[in-house]
Amino acid sequence: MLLIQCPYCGPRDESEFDYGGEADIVRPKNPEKLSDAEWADYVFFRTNTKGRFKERWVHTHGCGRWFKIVRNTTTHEHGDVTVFGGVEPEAE
Amino acid sequence: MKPEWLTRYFTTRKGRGCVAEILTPSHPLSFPSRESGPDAACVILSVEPPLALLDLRCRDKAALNAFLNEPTGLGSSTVAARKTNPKASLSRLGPDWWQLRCHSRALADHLLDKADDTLVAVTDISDAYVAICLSGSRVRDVLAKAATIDLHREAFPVDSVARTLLGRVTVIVTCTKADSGGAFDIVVSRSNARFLWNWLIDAAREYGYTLKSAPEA
Amino acid sequence: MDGATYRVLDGCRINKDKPLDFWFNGEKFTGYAGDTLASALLAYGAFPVGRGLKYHRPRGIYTAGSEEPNALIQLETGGRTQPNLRATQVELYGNLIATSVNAWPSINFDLWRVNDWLSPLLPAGFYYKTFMGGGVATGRWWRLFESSIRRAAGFGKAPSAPDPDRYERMNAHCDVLVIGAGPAGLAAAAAAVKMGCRVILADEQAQIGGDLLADDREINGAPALDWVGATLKTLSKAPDVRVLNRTTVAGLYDDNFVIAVESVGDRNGPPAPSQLPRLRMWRIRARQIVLATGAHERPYVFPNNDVPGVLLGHAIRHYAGGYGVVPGRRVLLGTTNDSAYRTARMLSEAGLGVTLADSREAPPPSLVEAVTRVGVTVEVGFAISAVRGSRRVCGAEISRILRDGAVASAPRSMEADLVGVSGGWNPALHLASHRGAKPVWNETQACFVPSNLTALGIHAAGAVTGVGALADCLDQGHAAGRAASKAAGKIRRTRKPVIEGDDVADPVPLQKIWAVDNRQPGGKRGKAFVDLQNDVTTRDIALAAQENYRSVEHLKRYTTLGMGTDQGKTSNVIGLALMGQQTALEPEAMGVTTFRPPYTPIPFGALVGRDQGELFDPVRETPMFDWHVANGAIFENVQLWKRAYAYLKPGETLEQAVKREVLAVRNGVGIMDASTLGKIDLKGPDIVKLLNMVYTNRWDTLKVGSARYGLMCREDGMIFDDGVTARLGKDHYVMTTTSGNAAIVLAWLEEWLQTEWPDMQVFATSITEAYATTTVAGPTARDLMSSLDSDIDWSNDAFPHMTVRTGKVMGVPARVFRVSFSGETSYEINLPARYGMALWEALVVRGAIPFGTEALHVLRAEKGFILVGQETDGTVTPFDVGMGWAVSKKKDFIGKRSYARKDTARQDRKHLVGLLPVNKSTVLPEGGQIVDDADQEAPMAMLGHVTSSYWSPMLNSGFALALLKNGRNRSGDTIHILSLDGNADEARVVDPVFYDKERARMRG
Amino acid sequence: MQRYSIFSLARNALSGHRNWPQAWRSPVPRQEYDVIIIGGGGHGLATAYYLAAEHGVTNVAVLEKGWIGGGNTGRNTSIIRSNYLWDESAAIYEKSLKLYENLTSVLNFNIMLSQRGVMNLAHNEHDLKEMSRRVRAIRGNGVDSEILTPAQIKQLVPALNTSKSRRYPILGASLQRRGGIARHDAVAWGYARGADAFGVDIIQNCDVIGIRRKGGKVSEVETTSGAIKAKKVGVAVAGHASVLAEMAGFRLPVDSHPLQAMVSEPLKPILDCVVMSNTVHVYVSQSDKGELVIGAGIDAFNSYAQRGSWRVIESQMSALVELFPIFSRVRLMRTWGGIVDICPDASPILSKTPVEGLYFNCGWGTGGFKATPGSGWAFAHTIAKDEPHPINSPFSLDRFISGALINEHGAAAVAH
Repeated sequence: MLLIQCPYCGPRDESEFDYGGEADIVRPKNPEKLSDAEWADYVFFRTNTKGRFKERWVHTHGCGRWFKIVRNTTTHEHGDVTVFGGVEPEAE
Repeated sequence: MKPEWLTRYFTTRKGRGCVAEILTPSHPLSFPSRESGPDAACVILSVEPPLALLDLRCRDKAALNAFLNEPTGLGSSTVAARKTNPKASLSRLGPDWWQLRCHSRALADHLLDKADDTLVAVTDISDAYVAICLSGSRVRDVLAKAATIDLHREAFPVDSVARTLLGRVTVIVTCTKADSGGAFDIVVSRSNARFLWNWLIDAAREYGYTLKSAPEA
Repeated sequence: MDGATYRVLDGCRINKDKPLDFWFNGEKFTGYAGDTLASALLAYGAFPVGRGLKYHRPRGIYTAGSEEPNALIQLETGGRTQPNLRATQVELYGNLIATSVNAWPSINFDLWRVNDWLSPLLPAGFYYKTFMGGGVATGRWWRLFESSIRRAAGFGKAPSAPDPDRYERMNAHCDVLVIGAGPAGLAAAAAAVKMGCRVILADEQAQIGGDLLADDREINGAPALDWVGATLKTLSKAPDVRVLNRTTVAGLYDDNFVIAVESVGDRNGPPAPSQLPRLRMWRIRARQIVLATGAHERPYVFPNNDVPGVLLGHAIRHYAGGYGVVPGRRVLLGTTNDSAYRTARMLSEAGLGVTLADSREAPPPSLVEAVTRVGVTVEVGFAISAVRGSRRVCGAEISRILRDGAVASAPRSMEADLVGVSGGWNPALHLASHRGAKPVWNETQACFVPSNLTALGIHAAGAVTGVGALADCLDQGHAAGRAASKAAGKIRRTRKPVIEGDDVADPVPLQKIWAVDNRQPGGKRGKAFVDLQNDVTTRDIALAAQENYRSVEHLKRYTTLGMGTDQGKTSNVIGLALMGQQTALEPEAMGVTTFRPPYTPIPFGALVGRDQGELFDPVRETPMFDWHVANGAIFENVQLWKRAYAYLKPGETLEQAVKREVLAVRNGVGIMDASTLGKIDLKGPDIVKLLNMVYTNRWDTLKVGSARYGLMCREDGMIFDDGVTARLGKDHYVMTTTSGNAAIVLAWLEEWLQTEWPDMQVFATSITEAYATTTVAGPTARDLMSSLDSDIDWSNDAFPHMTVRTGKVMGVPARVFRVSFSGETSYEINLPARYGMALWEALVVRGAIPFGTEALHVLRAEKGFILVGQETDGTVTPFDVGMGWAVSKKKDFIGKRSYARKDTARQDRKHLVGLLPVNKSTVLPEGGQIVDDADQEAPMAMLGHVTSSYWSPMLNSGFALALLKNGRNRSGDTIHILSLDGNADEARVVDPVFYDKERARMRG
Repeated sequence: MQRYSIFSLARNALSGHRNWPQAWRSPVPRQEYDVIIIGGGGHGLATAYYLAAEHGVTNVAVLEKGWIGGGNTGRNTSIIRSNYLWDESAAIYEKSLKLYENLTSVLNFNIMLSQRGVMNLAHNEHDLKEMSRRVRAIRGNGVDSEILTPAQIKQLVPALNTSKSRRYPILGASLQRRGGIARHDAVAWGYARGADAFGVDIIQNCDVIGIRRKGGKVSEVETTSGAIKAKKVGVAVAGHASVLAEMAGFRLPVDSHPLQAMVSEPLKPILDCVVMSNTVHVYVSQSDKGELVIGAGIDAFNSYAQRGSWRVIESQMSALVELFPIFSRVRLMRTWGGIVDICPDASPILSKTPVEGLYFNCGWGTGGFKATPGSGWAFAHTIAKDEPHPINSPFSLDRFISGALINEHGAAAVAH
């Protein structure tokens, strides 16, 4: 049961978070210029890495913020917490 | 036909016959006080009067301080903790999210009126939540039956605030007193209030509990 | 039974002043407080207490702990019965009732023993090779035999009544969790406490001390139990230490999350005192863990080794030292290592005849001398090669043994009624492997040991690392305690205490023997059991190798080795080593099967805790809930909400109530509790930019005081929610969502705002529960609203359809939206939740008729309004439901690009249509599949399905909404709807709006 | 291949069972094969078997990185059913069920198929409507399915709590009588033995680390036991599909998740059919050895660790005891996990790929075991003919580009 390091609330039990899947998938700027295959690549296709994997979590039952961590999908070791733009984490 | 699964402590209010001109408020947790369990002082549960609660969202700390300082005397804080004084108490829940509990309705209304000329998004959520108080020698054990955060007196001292899960209900827990087992304020959404109240009583059965009488609804 | 004649010593665990009577298989016995059911039974001798799974041969108690394969019993009866408990783990209490399992008609006379005689026909995996006849519909044979196989298998019975006991969960946090309170664990806990840590020490036994409880060990020259007592006292005085005995640590998960089950109310027998839980499930988050779980003794295998009276050597010592019980007079101990000598000395000093067969050529001279001095006969270089007897041991055979366990001499017959076998030690490293770490093979100790897991915050100490000496256990324990404290961030200078154990001066390593193969002429033939519970013999392992089921996992699954309730704690290593001998692979290369939680079985109730019955799931109630309950409401579950489905007047059926409610809204005025609909408060300058991205239509032109309907889609273009959003101020909007999606839509907005458009200045706050919402709908709704004391102008000009007004209603600040799902003139009054009940009662008193969700669904369906989740199922676009008008051509929005894809753009997708049954009185079945030809062969060409179907009091006919392939172009066609009894209903395709097509009433 | 039967069992008993042949050989891999199947689970072995049995292609190797049947085939809850909503799903799962019904005699290996019925419970209005639609669509596709009242449910499963006053009362259920359970290991071993008898080489402990292409066409597979050439390569590696796709230079619409399952201690017969519930999220059946076999949903996060979080076990257990209060004192014996590959529409991919001669069979998610024979049969056809069979053409990789998804998630459980 993961103990996830929320950048704003500190370490919290996995049950307080929801999973956001692969990180750094950016919505294309003008979708109408994309081919169907390129659009499908954004909507459906994923890397699904075996090993160190950058993923998104949201602290649903805590501060409600989204953030990213890097987790090894074979050992579940995790760290390297980074936040999205807009709001900086204060020093605890 | 009352569904059997409903074993609630509630007073049923049949449609009263009067043609009331002015509406009167009601509270989900209104019922008489009762002692029960071998040692009634282990866990004391009581209900706070209806809240005057404002949800504050703001990314500009200066704007928030400006908005709050004069009327409440409280400034924003960076640490997940509560600042309190006789007028109000301010809890930080997230990097751009606070909740202000005014100890008077007038203060809340005053701030709501001032809301338009500030960068702070002020929303009245007074009726969305109900506050329950727990104290007594075994209160930390009762909460630990469902809270996964560490409530040890060193890990969660007075004025600590945490929005977290109590079992499957999202709550905001605040430590209000440290001595004799500690005292905690639990803010829960109105629709879950009765379920959580029953859950807390069931959790306290093992130790013994007292229900304090509800405030004037 | 006659007296407990085998209670020959004073055990340190039992209290002879407190005798306890109990019943086993209907006979009365007596034991003492502190006894386990097993020790109390053994006081009457080693008689059969169970039967093997396959051959149903009689089986006796074999071990003294959680690794017990044989002594499974059914405890108590009725609602409190528990199947498959191990007698070695049941603490004795007064009036305990236990019965043997898996034998018919009785434990001493079991008809299923016929399988033992048929055993040549029942090798491992025989069931894969037979029961295959029966022609095409094969399995006829199998079905015939399956029921008898199911009855023969299965050990205990499930309870027949619900469980009367309570269970609790408790979360806990600590710096250092020490698992196992033997010498190593106690030393570790003491060290961690001295370093100022919050410590939890857990042990599955009732008494603390682990192996030290087995005999007369000494620490620092004094009895070991004195050191145990002193250590416990220092732990109890420390502030943040919790000592949990009778607590089995069952699972170890990521980031050192540990689950452990404590027996609380269970200890002095059912019923547990009413408030106390029977069991408490501890959910511990430990910064660091010290694994001091010790090791399980393993046997070596020889023919007929399953006879009651054959036990593990160390178990005999535990029963003698701990409970004062030696279930035999003439004892034969077979060993491959030093640990059996202390047992031999203890038994001989107690006056029993003891023979010790040590398979090694040169055992330690000091040990041999110490035991021969007290009368033990030592047979050097010999091993047990067979046991005689069926229900009791009545003799054995020993043979000279070569290095690899092969027999080198004719067997010598031995007088014995109790046999102890000690083949070596398997570290109890299961918990360390729960996080995926593979154990490593230690050749000198001939066992698997945990790999170094300090990086994961797990420090192993004591017998679990393969060490045997008491001094090593104490040193490793202390070192692990300090290392764990440092890793947990608690650094304090402390002095290392002086602790010495009374170990052997000249230890000799064990001899690796897995099985003694007794093919010598005159040697006793017989099955040699590797897994005593699942009846897996050495022959079965040879067969698995022969048929190429050679991997350790194939061996386990083909022979069921280690798949019993003991999970192969005494058999796995021997099994894989014997397979290794067949395939010329060392145990290191064979590897082990995966150790999985739980370490020992846990009752389901302990996992559930109090999440049962009324507390199974939260119940969300609206502010007017009490009124609905008191006034005949039937409820439906909508996510966690309870929503009034309909209000039944006394004597009314559901259909009559719904019809009455529908007519009340169409002809008069009805009120509905809409508080469960999601309401999201939006503030900030960029709200329009957000709405334009999440909704399919444009929002730039919405004026303050106006409202607009919106469809929300995912990136695949499919509808997932809808609702009305109103503008209350320049930068202040309120968005409503369906009840089920309230949290999902708020999360959807937050996800996009935070991860994709962080510079968009919008704050979204849920106000769903801050406001009670009452819908007032019907032709006389305006009159009712006007009758209320309010400063709002209710006239149609001042307050037209799709607008919002704020003001006071009966003295309370309110927001009122003119939106209509019923198709009538309709107001949604939102006021602070505390006033919801009072307003509702005031409206009822003024003659408004409460209506439920079912009536609302008839009303909206008559209007052809879709219901997200019923007309849509995640595969429906706005165009499919005829709402192309709501899809902006110009702006981009989430999902728009998907509409240009080949399959999404095709014209013959399934479209929303109305259906009127040809026979007006039929209500078409919801979910009914639509076909053109009702007589075609299956699989039939199905063209769509009925999404909503009701009786319309206004049309006086059944009517339905449906999704039909190419439906938009099939208006007027007649189609068929299949029914479950084979025939079909006929219906005509019509426009989906059945009532008030011009929407005049709504705008009136 | 020596036939298995009661007679061969008796005959071999006389010689102490020392003459049974190997169930399958462990040959040294050859330099080249016509077809290489990567993945020695149920789907891979079935594909090899049907390539030989149906299409006469026997110069085939099955490469398995560990031991055959060691992946999801050996970790599922062994449930078999074909009660799927969409026509395309119903077709392939029904084909699978029909193949299962004769598999024991076809493979001459008892897979212990027990068609004891699969029951799906409904607990609220939304469930009842969803159930009605599913049962009618299933019947329209010629598959057996019926609707039960609470009284009929109680009669079939006495251990179930059908009282009205529960938090989520049981309002009704659908039942597929031909559904049931089978011994999962036996399915893998039966196909392995059958394929081996046709001359297929089953190579265990042989991990594929590279897929070579020449001119856009697959040419060679690189393994821990050296390189092996092949004209066609079929990939059936379930949770590792993305890893193999990456070797071939393209991505898949797949995420791999832990799927946990657990068993109780063995009990005397107490549950005679498979009971499933979405709202009170759990499903359970009783194995022939007496264990209650329990499962529910996946862990939310991506993982290849074959284990998941404890809270998933806790919530499954609360759901199980809510449905069966008498099981509260039965004990949990073992929990474990597999790696399931989930597509956005919860339907499989049985398709050609951008690389010529390379075919992928994945995306079965939590429904792989029940699909084993049908998947192997269709995949064999696709490889042999270099063209998908009509039964699996809808499950192409391109459907994610055209938008023709087959959404078996059903209505996104949204209540009005």
